[in-house]
Amino acid sequence: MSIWEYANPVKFMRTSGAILPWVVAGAAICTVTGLVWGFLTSDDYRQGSTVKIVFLHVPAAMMAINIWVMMLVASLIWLVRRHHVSALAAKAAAPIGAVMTVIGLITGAVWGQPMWGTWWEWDPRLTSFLILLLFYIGYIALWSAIEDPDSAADLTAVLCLVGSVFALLSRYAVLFWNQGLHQGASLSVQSGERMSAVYRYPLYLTMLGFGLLFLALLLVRTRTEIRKRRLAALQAREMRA
Amino acid sequence: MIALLKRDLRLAVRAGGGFGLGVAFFLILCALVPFGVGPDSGALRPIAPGILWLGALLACLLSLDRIFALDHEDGSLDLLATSPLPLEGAVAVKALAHWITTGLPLIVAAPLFGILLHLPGAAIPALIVSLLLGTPALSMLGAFGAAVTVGLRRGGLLLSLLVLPLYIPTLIFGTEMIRRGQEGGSIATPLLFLAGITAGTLALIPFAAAAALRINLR
Amino acid sequence: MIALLKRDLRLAVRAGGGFGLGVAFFLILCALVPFGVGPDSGALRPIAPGILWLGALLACLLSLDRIFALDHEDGSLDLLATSPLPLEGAVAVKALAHWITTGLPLIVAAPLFGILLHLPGAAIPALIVSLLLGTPALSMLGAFGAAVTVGLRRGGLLLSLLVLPLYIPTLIFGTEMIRRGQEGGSIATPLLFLAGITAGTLALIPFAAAAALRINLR
Amino acid sequence: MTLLSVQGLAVARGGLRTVEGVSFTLDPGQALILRGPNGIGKTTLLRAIAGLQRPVAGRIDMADDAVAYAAHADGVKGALTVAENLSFWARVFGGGGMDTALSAMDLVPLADRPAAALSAGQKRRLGLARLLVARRPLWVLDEPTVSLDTASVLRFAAMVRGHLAGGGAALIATHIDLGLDAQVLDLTAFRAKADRAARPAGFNEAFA
Amino acid sequence: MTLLSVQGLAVARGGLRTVEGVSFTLDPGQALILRGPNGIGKTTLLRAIAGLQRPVAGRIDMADDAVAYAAHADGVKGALTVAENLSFWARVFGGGGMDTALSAMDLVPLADRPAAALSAGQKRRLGLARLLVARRPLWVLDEPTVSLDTASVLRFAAMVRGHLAGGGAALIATHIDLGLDAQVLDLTAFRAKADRAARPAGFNEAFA
Amino acid sequence: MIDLGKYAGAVLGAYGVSLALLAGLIWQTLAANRCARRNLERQEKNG
Ligand code: HEM
Ligand SMILES: Nc1ncnc2c1ncn2[C@@H]1O[C@H](COP(=O)(O)OP(=O)(O)OP(=O)(O)O)[C@@H](O)[C@H]1O
Ligand SMILES: Nc1ncnc2c1ncn2[C@@H]1O[C@H](COP(=O)(O)OP(=O)(O)OP(=O)(O)O)[C@@H](O)[C@H]1O
Ligand SMILES: [Mg+2]
Ligand SMILES: [Mg+2]
Repeated sequence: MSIWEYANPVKFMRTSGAILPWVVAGAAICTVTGLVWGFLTSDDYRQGSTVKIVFLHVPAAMMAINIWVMMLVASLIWLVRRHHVSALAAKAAAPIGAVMTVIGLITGAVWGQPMWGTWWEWDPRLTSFLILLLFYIGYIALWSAIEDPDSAADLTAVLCLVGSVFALLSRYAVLFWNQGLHQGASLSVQSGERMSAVYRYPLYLTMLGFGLLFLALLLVRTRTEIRKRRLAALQAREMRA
Repeated sequence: MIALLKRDLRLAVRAGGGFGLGVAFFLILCALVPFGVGPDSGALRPIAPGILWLGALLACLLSLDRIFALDHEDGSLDLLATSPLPLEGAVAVKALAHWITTGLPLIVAAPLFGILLHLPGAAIPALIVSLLLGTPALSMLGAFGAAVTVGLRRGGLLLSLLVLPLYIPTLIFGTEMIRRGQEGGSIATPLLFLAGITAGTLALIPFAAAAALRINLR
Repeated sequence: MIALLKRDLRLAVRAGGGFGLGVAFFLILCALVPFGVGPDSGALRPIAPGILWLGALLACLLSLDRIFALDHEDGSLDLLATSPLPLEGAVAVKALAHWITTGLPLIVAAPLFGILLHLPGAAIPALIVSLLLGTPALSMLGAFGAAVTVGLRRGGLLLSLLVLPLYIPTLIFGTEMIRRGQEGGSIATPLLFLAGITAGTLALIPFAAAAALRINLR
Repeated sequence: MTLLSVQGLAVARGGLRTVEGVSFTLDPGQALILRGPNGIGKTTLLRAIAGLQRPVAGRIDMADDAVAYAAHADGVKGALTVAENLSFWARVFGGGGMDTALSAMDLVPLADRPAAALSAGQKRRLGLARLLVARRPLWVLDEPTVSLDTASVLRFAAMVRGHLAGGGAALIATHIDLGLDAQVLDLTAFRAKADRAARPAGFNEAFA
Repeated sequence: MTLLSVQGLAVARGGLRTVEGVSFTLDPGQALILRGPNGIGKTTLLRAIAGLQRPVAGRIDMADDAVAYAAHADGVKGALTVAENLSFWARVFGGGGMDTALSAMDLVPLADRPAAALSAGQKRRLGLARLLVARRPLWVLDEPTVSLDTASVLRFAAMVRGHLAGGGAALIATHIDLGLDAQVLDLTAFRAKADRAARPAGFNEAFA
Repeated sequence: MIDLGKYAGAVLGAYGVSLALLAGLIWQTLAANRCARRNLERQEKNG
C-alpha cells in the first residue's frame, strides 16, 4: 500500500512516538510523588484532612480550563492552516478535558460536603465549571454526530470558537448572578501567602504531573485518531476503486 | 419484530442517532433552572420534583419525532406497512426502542441530577420508581402523537402540543410521588395511579397509534 | 431578502407551519408549573421570572430545527446558496422570520402568563423589555445551532444540546432584570448587559452561521 | 390461477378520483406496464394495490401478503450499511437470499458502505435489491429506474425477467422503455370523469 | 466569449477525488451532456460548478452569478401554491417572466394548486420552470427529466433549445437521451486515479 | 497508616473516585489505541 504522501501525519507519528516514553515517565513520576507527598502532609488546622483533596482538585480544575484553551488554539490552527493533525488533536483532547472537569466537580462536591455542609451549591465557580462541562459535552456530541471527517472538523472548530466566547460570557453572567462561597485563587501572587509551603510544593508537583499526564494522553489519543482516520481512508479508497 | 428493535437501537447508537443526548439535555435543563429561579436551596427544593419530571418529559418529547418521521420520509414506513409485521406490533416495538434509548438512560442519571437540585436523599428511591413506572407511558403516548403527526412536514411543535396534555396525568402523579417521598409520606396512592396509567397506555395506545399511521399513509 | 422573509412567514402561517404553537407550548408549561410546585402565590412569585424565561427559551428551542432543516431537505437551501442573496443575509432573514413567528407572540402573551404565575404588576414592564431585548438573541443563536446541525438527519436533540449553553447569559440577565423589576430595584445593569449580548450576537453570529451552512452544503 | 385481478377499480387522491374503471389481471409470469402522463394517477393506483389506501370503487383480488412494493422513496437508512439495510428487510420479510440480491444489483463491492455515502443511482439499486429478499410473488413498482444508468437498467430488466420466469408477476409504472416483453396499459383512457357514480371519494367530492 | 471554461478540474466527495482532469468550455448556444455510470461523480462535478463546493484542483472560470442550478431535489415548498413557489424564486433572482415559465412547463392549470398536491412529475416540472424565472445564462442541470412523461420531456427539450437560441448554455447530467443536439462528455475516462497530486482533497486522502 | 480523622470517608472517596476516573480514561485511551493499531495493521497487510 502507498506511503502517507501528506507529510504531517507521518512527521507527527514519528516525533510523538519518540517523545512519548519520556512524557509518560515524567507524568507518572510527578503525579505519583506529588499525590503521595500530598497525602502524607499534615492536616490543616481548619479543614482537617480534607485539605488533601486539593492535590487532585486544583490540578484537575486547572487542566479542565487549560484543555479547552488548547482545543481553541488547535481549532484555530485547523481553520487557518488546514493542518489535519491539529483538528484531530482537538478532537482527542475533548474527552480528557471532560474527565478533568468531572474530577474537579466530584472532588469539589466531596469537599463541599464537610466544608459547606452540602454536596452542591450554585456557587459561581462551581456553576461555571458545570457550564464548561456542558460545552465539552456539546463539542464531543457534535464530533460524534457528523460522519464526514472534513465537515466534522470544520463545524466543531466553529462551535469551539463560538462556544469559547459564550463560555466567557457565561462566566461573567454567573458572577453577576450569584456571589459565592468558593475559595479565591490563593496561589496567585497578589493575594499573598494564603496557602502554606507545606501544601504548595506537592501541589506544584501534581499540577506539573497532571500537565504531563494530559500531554501523554493527548499524544496517544491523537495517534489513535490518526490511525483510525488512516484506516477509514484506506477503506474509503478501496470501496471507491 | 426483533429485527425491527435491533435496527432501531442500532440506528440510535450510530452517528447522528442521538443516543445519550437525552441525558445531556436533561443535565442542561437541570443546570438552567437555577439560573432562572435563583440558586438557593430553599427555592429549588420544592420545585425539584417538578423540574426532574419536566426534564424527563422534555427530553422524551424532543426525541419523539424520530419515532416515525424519519421512517416516513425515507419511505420505510410504507414498506413496513406492506410487510408481514402487524403495524400494532411495529408501533409497540418502536416505542420500546425509544424508551430504551431515551427513558432508561434518564432513569439511571436522574439521582445525580436530583443532587444538583438539592433533592433530599430520602426522595431518591421514589424518584427512580416513579420514573421507572412513568417513562414507558411517556414513550408510548409519544409514539401515538408521532403517529398522528407523521404526515406533517416537521410537525415537531404540534407534536409537543398534542402530547403534552396527554402527559399531564403522568407528570402529576410522578411529581406527587417524589414529593411524598421527600416528605417521608406514603407513596402508595400515586404509585398505584401511575402504574395504572402506564398499564392502560401500554395496552391500548398501540392500536390507536397504528390506526393513526394507517390513516396517514393513505 | 424581503421575498425570503415573506415566504418564511407565509410558510409559518400555512397549515402545518406551526405559527402560534410556541405560545401554546408556553401556556401549557405555565399551566403545568403550579401542578408541580403547588398553587400558592408565595411559592410561585419568586420563581415566576425564571419560569417565564425558561418557557420562552424552550418554546423557542422547539421550533428551531425548522429554520434550515426543511429547506435543506427539499433542496431549497442549495438553490438559495446559488442565488444572488448573500448567505449571511439569508441567515439573518431566517432568524428574523423565526423571531417574528415565535418570539413576538411570546412577548405579547407573556404579561398574561405573568399574571397566571402571580408576577406583580410592577414587574411586567421589565418582563416585556427583557423579552424584547433577549429573544432576538435566542433566535439568532438558534439559527447558528440549526446551521451547524442541518446536515444531520433529525438533529433536534443535538441542536438543543449545542444551543442551550449558549443561551445561559441571556437567560441570566433576562431573569435578573425581571427580578429586579419585581423588587423595584434598578434594572439598568442587566438591561445593558442583555442589550450588549443581543447586539453582539446579531452582529457576529450570522457570519458563523453562514460559514457552518457552507460547510454543510459542501 | 391469477395472482392479481383488478375489476372496475377507481382510486382517489386528495378527495378526488384520479382514474376509474380500471380492470386487468396478472398471471404468474406476466408483467404489466402502466403508462400515462404525469399526474394521471399511477402512483395512487399502485398504492391502492399495495394496500396502503382503500379503493373508492371496484375490487382488488389477490392472496394476502403477496405484494412487494417499491415506491418513489427507497426506505434506505443512511446510517446503516448497504448490507445492514438489506438484511433488515430480509429479516422482516422472513426471507433470505441476501447474497443473490446483492450480486443481482451489483452491490457486492458496496456492501459495507454506509448508505448515506451512496450516489443517487446506487441508492436506488439498493432499494430494488430489497425486492429480491422480500420473496413476494407480486412486485408493484413505481418508476423503478429513476436515476439508474443504462447498465443498471439492463440489470434491473434481467432481474424482473428472472422473477417472471420464477412464477412471479410485476406491475410497473414507468415513463421509459425497460425492454421487457410485457403488456402496456395506458391509463389516459381511464381518467376520472367529472360526473361520477354514487359514492363520493372523499370530502372534496362529497361537497363538489 | 465563453460562458464557462473548466480546466483540469478535480472534485472530491467524502474526502476522496471522484473525477479529475476534466476540461471543457461552453459557449453561448452550446449544450454539453455529462454521462457516466452511477457514482462516477456527475452530481459532485455539477455542485462544484454551481459553487456549492470548492474544486480540489483546476479552475472554473465564469462570470459571477451566471449559474442556475437544478438538483435532484426541487426546492419546492409543499405548503405554497405553484405560483407562489415560482414567484418566490422570481423575486430572489430578480427576474420576472412568471407567465412564460408557467406556460412553458404546462403549469398554468395547476398554478393555484398547493405544491404538496402535485404528482412526482408535476413537481419536477415546477422545479424546471424555476430555471426560466432565474434568467441566468448558464443552466446546470442534474438529471432534469426524472419522473417526466414523454410529452414533458419534449417540452423540456424545447425549453432548453429556446434557452440556447437566446444565447444561453446548458450543462446537463443525464442517463437518458433528451433529443438535444449537443456534445456529450463521458466522465468514465476521468475517473480519479489512486495516486494523485500534492494537496489532499480532504481527510481521507490526507491519511490514505 | 496515617490518620485521616473524621473526614476519612470524604478524602478517600475523593481520591478513589478521581483515581478511578483517571484510570478509566487511561485504560480507554490505551485500549482504543491498541484496537486502532491492530485494525490498521490488518488492513495494511491485506490491502
Ligand atoms: C463542586 C465543585 C467545585 C468546583 C467545580 C471547583 C472548581 C475549582 C477551580 C476551577 C479551582 C481552580 C482555581 C484557580 O486555579 O484559581 C479551584 C480551586 C480550589 N478549590 Fe474548588 N471547586 C469546587 C468545590 C470546592 C470546594 C467544596 C472546596 C472546599 C471547600 C474547594 C476548595 C478549593 C481550593 C482550596 C482551591 C484552591 C484555590 C487556589 O489556591 O487556587 N473547591 N476549585
Ligand atoms: N457522503 C459521502 N461520503 C463518501 N462518499 C460519497 C458520499 N456521497 C457520495 N459518495 C460517493 O461519491 C461518488 C460520486 O457520487 P455522485 O453523487 O457525484 O455520483 P453521480 O455520478 O451523480 O451518480 P448517479 O448517477 O448515481 O447520481 C460515488 O461513488 C458515491 O458513492
Ligand atoms: N395531496 C393531494 N391532494 C390533492 N391532489 C393530489 C394530492 N396528491 C396528488 N394529487 C393529485 O392526484 C393526481 C394523481 O397523482 P399521482 O401521484 O398518482 O400521479 P402519477 O400518475 O403517479 O404521476 P407521475 O407520473 O408524475 O408520478 C395528480 O393529478 C396530483 O396532482
Ligand atoms: Mg408517480
Ligand atoms: Mg447524481
